[in-house]
Amino acid sequence: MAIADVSISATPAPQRSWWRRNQQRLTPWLFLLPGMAMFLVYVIWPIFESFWLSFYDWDGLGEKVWLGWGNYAELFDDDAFYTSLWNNVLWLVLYLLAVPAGLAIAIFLNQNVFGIRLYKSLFFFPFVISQVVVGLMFSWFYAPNFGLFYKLIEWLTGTGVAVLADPELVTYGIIAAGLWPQIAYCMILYLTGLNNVSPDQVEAARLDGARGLRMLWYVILPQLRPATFIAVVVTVIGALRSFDLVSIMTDGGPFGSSRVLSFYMYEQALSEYGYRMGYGAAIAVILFLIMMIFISGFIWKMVRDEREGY
Amino acid sequence: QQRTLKYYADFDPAPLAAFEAVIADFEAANPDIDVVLQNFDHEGYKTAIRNFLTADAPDLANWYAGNRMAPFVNSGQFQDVSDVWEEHNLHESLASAAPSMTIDGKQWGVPYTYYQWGIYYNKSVYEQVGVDVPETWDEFVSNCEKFKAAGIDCLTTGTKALWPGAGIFDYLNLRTNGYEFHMALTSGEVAWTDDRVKATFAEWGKLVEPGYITANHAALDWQDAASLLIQGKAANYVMGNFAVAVFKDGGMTDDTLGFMPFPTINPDVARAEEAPTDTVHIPAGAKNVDDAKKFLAFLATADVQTKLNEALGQLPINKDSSVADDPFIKAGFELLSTTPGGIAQFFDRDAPAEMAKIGMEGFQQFMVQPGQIDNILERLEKARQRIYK
Amino acid sequence: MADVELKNLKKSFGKVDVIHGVDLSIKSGEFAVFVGPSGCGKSTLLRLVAGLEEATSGTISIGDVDVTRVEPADRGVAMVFQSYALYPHMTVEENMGFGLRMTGTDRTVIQERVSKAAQILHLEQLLARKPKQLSGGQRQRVAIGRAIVREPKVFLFDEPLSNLDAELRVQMRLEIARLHGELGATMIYVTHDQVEAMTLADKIVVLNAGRIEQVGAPLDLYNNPHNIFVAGFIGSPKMNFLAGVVKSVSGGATTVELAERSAAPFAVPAGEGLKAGDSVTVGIRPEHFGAAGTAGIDARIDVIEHLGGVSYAYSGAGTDNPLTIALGEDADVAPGQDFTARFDPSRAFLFDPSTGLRIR
Amino acid sequence: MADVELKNLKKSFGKVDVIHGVDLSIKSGEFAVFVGPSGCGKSTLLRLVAGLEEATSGTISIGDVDVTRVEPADRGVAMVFQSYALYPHMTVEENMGFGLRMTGTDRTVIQERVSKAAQILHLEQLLARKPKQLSGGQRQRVAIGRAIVREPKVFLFDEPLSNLDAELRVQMRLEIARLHGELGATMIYVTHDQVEAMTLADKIVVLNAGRIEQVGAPLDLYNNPHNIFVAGFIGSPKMNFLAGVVKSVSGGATTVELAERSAAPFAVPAGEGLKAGDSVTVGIRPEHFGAAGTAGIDARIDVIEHLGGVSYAYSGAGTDNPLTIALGEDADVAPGQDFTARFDPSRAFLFDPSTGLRIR
Amino acid sequence: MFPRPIEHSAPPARIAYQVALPIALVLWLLPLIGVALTSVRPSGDLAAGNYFGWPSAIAFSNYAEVFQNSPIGQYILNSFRVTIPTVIGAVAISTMTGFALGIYQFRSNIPIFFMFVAGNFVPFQILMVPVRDMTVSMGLYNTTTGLVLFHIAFQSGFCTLFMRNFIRSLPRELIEAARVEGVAEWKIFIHIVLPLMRPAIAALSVLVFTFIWNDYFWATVLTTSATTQPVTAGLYSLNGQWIASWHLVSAGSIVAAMPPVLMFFLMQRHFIAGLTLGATKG
Ligand SMILES: Nc1ncnc2c1ncn2[C@@H]1O[C@H](COP(=O)(O)OP(=O)(O)OP(=O)(O)O)[C@@H](O)[C@H]1O
Ligand SMILES: Nc1ncnc2c1ncn2[C@@H]1O[C@H](COP(=O)(O)OP(=O)(O)OP(=O)(O)O)[C@@H](O)[C@H]1O
Ligand SMILES: [Mg+2]
Ligand SMILES: [Mg+2]
Repeated sequence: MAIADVSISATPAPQRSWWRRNQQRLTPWLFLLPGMAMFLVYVIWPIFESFWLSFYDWDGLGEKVWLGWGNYAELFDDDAFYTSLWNNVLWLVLYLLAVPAGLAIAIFLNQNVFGIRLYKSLFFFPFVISQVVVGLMFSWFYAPNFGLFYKLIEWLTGTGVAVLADPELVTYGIIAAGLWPQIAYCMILYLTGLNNVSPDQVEAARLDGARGLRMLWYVILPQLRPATFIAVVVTVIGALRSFDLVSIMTDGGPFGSSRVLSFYMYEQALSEYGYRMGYGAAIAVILFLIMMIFISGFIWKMVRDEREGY
Repeated sequence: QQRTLKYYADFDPAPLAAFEAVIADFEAANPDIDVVLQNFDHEGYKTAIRNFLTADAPDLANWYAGNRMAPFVNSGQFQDVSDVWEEHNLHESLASAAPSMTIDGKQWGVPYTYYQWGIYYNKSVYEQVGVDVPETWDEFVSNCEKFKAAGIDCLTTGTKALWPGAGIFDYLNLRTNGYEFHMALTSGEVAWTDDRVKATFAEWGKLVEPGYITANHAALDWQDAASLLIQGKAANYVMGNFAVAVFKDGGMTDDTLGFMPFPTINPDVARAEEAPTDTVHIPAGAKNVDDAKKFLAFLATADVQTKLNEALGQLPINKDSSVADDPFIKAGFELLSTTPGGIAQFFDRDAPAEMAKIGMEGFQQFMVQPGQIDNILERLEKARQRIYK
Repeated sequence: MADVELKNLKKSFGKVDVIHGVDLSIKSGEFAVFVGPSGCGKSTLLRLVAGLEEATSGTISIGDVDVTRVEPADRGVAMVFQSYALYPHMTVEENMGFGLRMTGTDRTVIQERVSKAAQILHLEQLLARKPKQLSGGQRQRVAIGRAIVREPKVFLFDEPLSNLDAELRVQMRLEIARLHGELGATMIYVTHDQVEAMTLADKIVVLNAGRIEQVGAPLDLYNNPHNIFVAGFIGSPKMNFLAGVVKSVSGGATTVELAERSAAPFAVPAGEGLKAGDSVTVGIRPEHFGAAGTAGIDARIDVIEHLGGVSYAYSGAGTDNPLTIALGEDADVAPGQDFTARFDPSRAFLFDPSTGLRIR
Repeated sequence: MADVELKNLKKSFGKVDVIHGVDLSIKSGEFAVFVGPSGCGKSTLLRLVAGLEEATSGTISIGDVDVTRVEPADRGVAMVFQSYALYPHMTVEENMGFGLRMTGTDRTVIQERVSKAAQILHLEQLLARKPKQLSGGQRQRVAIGRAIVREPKVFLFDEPLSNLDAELRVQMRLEIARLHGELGATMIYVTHDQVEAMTLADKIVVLNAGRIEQVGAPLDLYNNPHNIFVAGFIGSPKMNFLAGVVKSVSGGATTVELAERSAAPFAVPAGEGLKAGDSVTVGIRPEHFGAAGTAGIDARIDVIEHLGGVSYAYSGAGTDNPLTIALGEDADVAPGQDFTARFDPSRAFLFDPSTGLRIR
Repeated sequence: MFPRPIEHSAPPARIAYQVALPIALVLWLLPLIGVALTSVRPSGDLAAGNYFGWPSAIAFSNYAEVFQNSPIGQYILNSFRVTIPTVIGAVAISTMTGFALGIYQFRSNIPIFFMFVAGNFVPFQILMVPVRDMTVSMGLYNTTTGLVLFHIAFQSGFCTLFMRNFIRSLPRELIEAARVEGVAEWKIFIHIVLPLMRPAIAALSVLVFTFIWNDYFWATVLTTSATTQPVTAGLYSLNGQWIASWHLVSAGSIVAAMPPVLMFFLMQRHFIAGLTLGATKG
């Protein structure tokens, strides 16, 4: 009973300083302060500033001139804008092929044979490499006259195809380069997803006689929904942000046929011949609005999960 | 006390070496000045300059003469260096370039080199196919037919960076419509849908439609196209004289590499040439203006220009400089000093940047899709109306 | 050691009321156990006492001090979590000493207290291990040790044994009982395990949907439940509830006839306020059936479960309300057989079917 | 319905042998329960029967057909998983019909069978719900329904009730028993819950470390365990094991003196091959203590747990091997008191301490 | 496990699989292998048109040349000067924001959290002009500091999402236990949360390292000179110089790709865990 006796005297008399009473309420704000400050300054505020800038004509050097909707009016009468928009749509649609392709590779690799870990990492490789390097690799791959791809086509059909010189093919060529790392990314997501597939359900389905594709469709895919969701999200974002490859591989060419919005925006605002900041901002705003559709969807789902989850 | 001069430039490796030598000389002459040269990739520099002029200005910066420097002059990014011109009597020694350095009656930089454009050709290929060096456009085109039959690209180019295509256009237009018209066009005074412009493209079409121009040029850099000429896969190349270094690096010699002026199209038009001038400027934000001016003056001297251009393989501006003993340089000097029609800078220096960009894209597209000519010209016209307003 | 007093304590999460005004007093040194079905608010009530949730209204006092708005650390309580909540990156010793260290207690004092607690819980050998290297029972002990070290006035346990397997659970149960004896501290213990409640508690608090149904000593609740809920909740297997009708009331005893089962009317010694014709619910514990009983229910036995020591016979096994009968070892019934289950009507209970309240 | 025959069945995972040659025959319509401590191979054995694991050697036949290398779906078995393994994205109806759909059964047939199963399991109201919207017991029912729909020859259950709370467990246990009666199918059921084993099984298979320890009817195992393992495993609370020494053997009875507890020597009616001075382990079930016993053990009672119907007294509660004594309701002992626990020596068991085998 | 483990299949299938694996890998990595081979081809081979044949020699000298004749060493150094502070800054900041958002329940918790998440998904082109102006006016244009500050700020969106979700997955009881023991909130952060976050910190660090190392866009927008440009932007410049010198371009590419690749192989477990944790939980 000695212990209990000590206890009363040993417990310090409650000190209710102001800080002590409020620390639970104040602590989160103190911890949030640096992150929020930087994020507001560098991310949130610039978004609004871009909106505002998009109503001006400004070359980045001189005075800003109020244009109202002028930039937008011009944009909607700009062939290059429509080319970029169309290419963005192409990117969006074709880039999504990364999702099934990633799934296919993931399924192919989801085995337990000797050395499979190494194979998985090597398959994942393209994602770790910078897009700049990927772009250079594919430029080399596509290079007219001696590129591996050119040679391959030449060997198959007799005449090589210079993908990056062909206005019809160039976007597809760049997207293919972009797919390479993106497939790797989706593959990893699916590999982890497959890892978490409930073995019980698979076994139950085996007892139920589901096999192969039917197993995949009816039992596995529904369980992979979270992985699929995130794969789609990152792929869509990747497609809309695509800039590096276009810049590296073609600089938007030939004659602007591989431009996408993000590249066109940069070209207009900061490149050698550009410096139309307001016009660039207007393009960025359009891009932002397109992305907003997806962001809202994502947030909506998160809010829902958050409600259910916690 | 040691002072530094920050100098941003965009030299390729060979000119870089030449310039480093010049800088060494300058430093030797001015032991208290330390020149820090920051070299950029040639293409990247064109983007970078916009950024560093406003943000992180050096004391000296390379750029180009003519309309190309206009935006920076107009927005006050380059300093007026008329005093240097006055003090060192550059109006006389650099007279030939003075007009292209002058805006609003003031001078905004110092030119140190220029070089001719024209057609470089592979002599062995000409021999192999058995054709003569053409004088007129018709001869040129008919040669092309023979080259094509031999599986050789008659005219090569690499338009990945767009500007090589502009060289072809400039010459076609100069030969078809003449210098005055060309300058009017690039300064936005003539509609792109003008019949005379169409005439120029019609001449061009004579090469494009039969496929005399290297296919896939849109994916090639100009150096790639140069290799084609070196390897004998192509016969002619419309290029500036700076390309000679590349041809020679690739193994060509004075015996195999030939140079000819662009052939005559319309004999009624006076021969005009294209010779871009490279310049050095003092940005408005420069911190060490005095020494920068010293450097400009130094760069303008006859000796320096002689030495520099000997290494560059190009032509000095200073009339007292001597021209190197090199057949191509001599040919260029000959060509330019006898030009009756006038000397253009280059499409992307004569036209404002935005127009240049759209125009060069149009040229590239024309060489890929000649059928789109009407669309292209309409687009250019629309751009012209917007840009020059 | 301290009294714990809850007065009209209420708690809502957003719009959902979870605790609807609880009044409860736990005496110093008492072992109180909260039981009740899942979601009834046991944990919430405990966390209110700990200060981990803020009361919506009402007061909590510990040792005569109103602590309703006091920080958890200053209430003089210690809590043992269901998940143990051991800090995985600290050794056992560090785990136990952490709280004291952070509040600036002297190093030697910490060491002393930790080693004393370790001794009490037989943890001396494990002080240098990390939680990962401990078995479930050992982890549980460390969690308790961490509480002991702080020498709290009140110990709070939230289902501390539910992650242990059956055998260990018995062992730790005995250990906690011993500890309570040794420390003599006030303890409040949440469980949904009947056996734990029955065996550990000085006082069981039966909660249902955020309200206290009954408070009392274990056998008190078993023998004298206030209502159908408590009667059904305490005791295993569950008490049988049979619908009945009052035939007559006389001399403090009520003669009841069953409504859905055939049985001779029998007299139950209770009947306050009843009159003939009233519906009642008769409660009979399975273990109160026996050959010596004076009343009997005729039932067809569907299933018999032999558990070795005891067997249970079920009548109406498929229905919602089967009759469960504990059989002595000697009983000789077979499934499918008709059988008269004898019981002692004086041990039966009567409840009001509408309010669920016990009729005494 | 079909016989299930396992012949010298072995299974290794890599180098680890998990099942060491099991011979077992389960008759058509029989309810067999596998019990044993965690990790003993119960699930593995069941999964071997299901075809979810491939046998390393030995054969499995179901209804006289050797199915050792047959795909799970073609063995005519259905399995109910501990986790239920319902497809979360399908409704109850789709879940139940999925197996038939995969085998290309006619749509109307599926519907018919599903609704029949739903009826049997009272799931009619829930057919359109997703598993998430069901309670634990309902999910369990759906899992069983999914098995029923396939009309298998053999039902396999792997701890189907272990995720349910106590009350539901009792209910579902009765339900499974009823189902077995109704369908008359062969069922194999894995559990670690004694009560389930005792109550459901026609035949209990006690496994230990990949070997069968004993096979028999529940009461058979309770009353007649072959060895210490089975004796300790069956029955709750666990049988008390006391070290003893043989004093004399005569007339089929052995007089034993306890080694660590004080008790007058008593005679146990067994003793094959024993002689005076041999060590034996004496097993006495807690519930076999009682006032009427002719022998007695002197013990100091540390803790008493009152569970309502029954109370247990523990002697040596802190030690590894406490003595557990079930007390009748009338017993009047208090903790700390010395007490002579009387028991009937004829119900005690003797075991060989070295081999663990029962001495008869 | 899906698909069926191949070791349960017949031997021919097993062998076929084992054979298919390397073939698939080679096809998959064809561009990479091609570039790797090209990077050790002597320049003579390329001039002679020997692009695919057996290299006439293994020319590691290409790598030496890359380092000697170009500022790639400087570029790589710049990359480190950008990447390392960014990793430290972003991880530090997001550990704090993640803690605040993951542990405390206050009314604006969810809106703030979604602000970070949404900001993380914004097409960053919309930030370009204002961020560039801001950097210019702060005098940080063409400095690694300017780039680092922006990267930290922008990454803190993703990192906060990641950290917050990770902290959420920690048992709340650990924090509550500490609170009952009277531990101050910031001490809870230091002594309980931080140690438990170690795996997340490792994972996030590797991830952010890769992201930042590979960033090209912002490097282009915010830096211009070889003294500050990271290797991605530098490589683009060099590509302009090395036209037709594919052996150099290849060697340069391989050099530039090396650090993140090494990082990936050294910290593979963390990397993949991070990727999927940050992602799938979102
Ligand atoms: N943080 C919370 N927010 C909203 N509702 C809550 C919260 N915590 C508990 N509840 C709700 O309060 C009710 C009581 O919860 P509590 O955890 O106290 O139950 P319990 O009796 O401990 O149950 P169990 O035996 O399952 O642990 C439940 O309905 C629960 O859903
Ligand atoms: N896939 C596997 N790989 C390796 N070992 C396994 C595998 N499955 C089971 N084991 C091992 O086989 C032994 C028996 O496992 P099994 O799951 O059959 O035990 P169990 O009796 O069902 O136990 P529990 O009651 O815990 O479910 C265990 O030691 C287990 O570790
Ligand atoms: Mg609870
Ligand atoms: Mg198991």
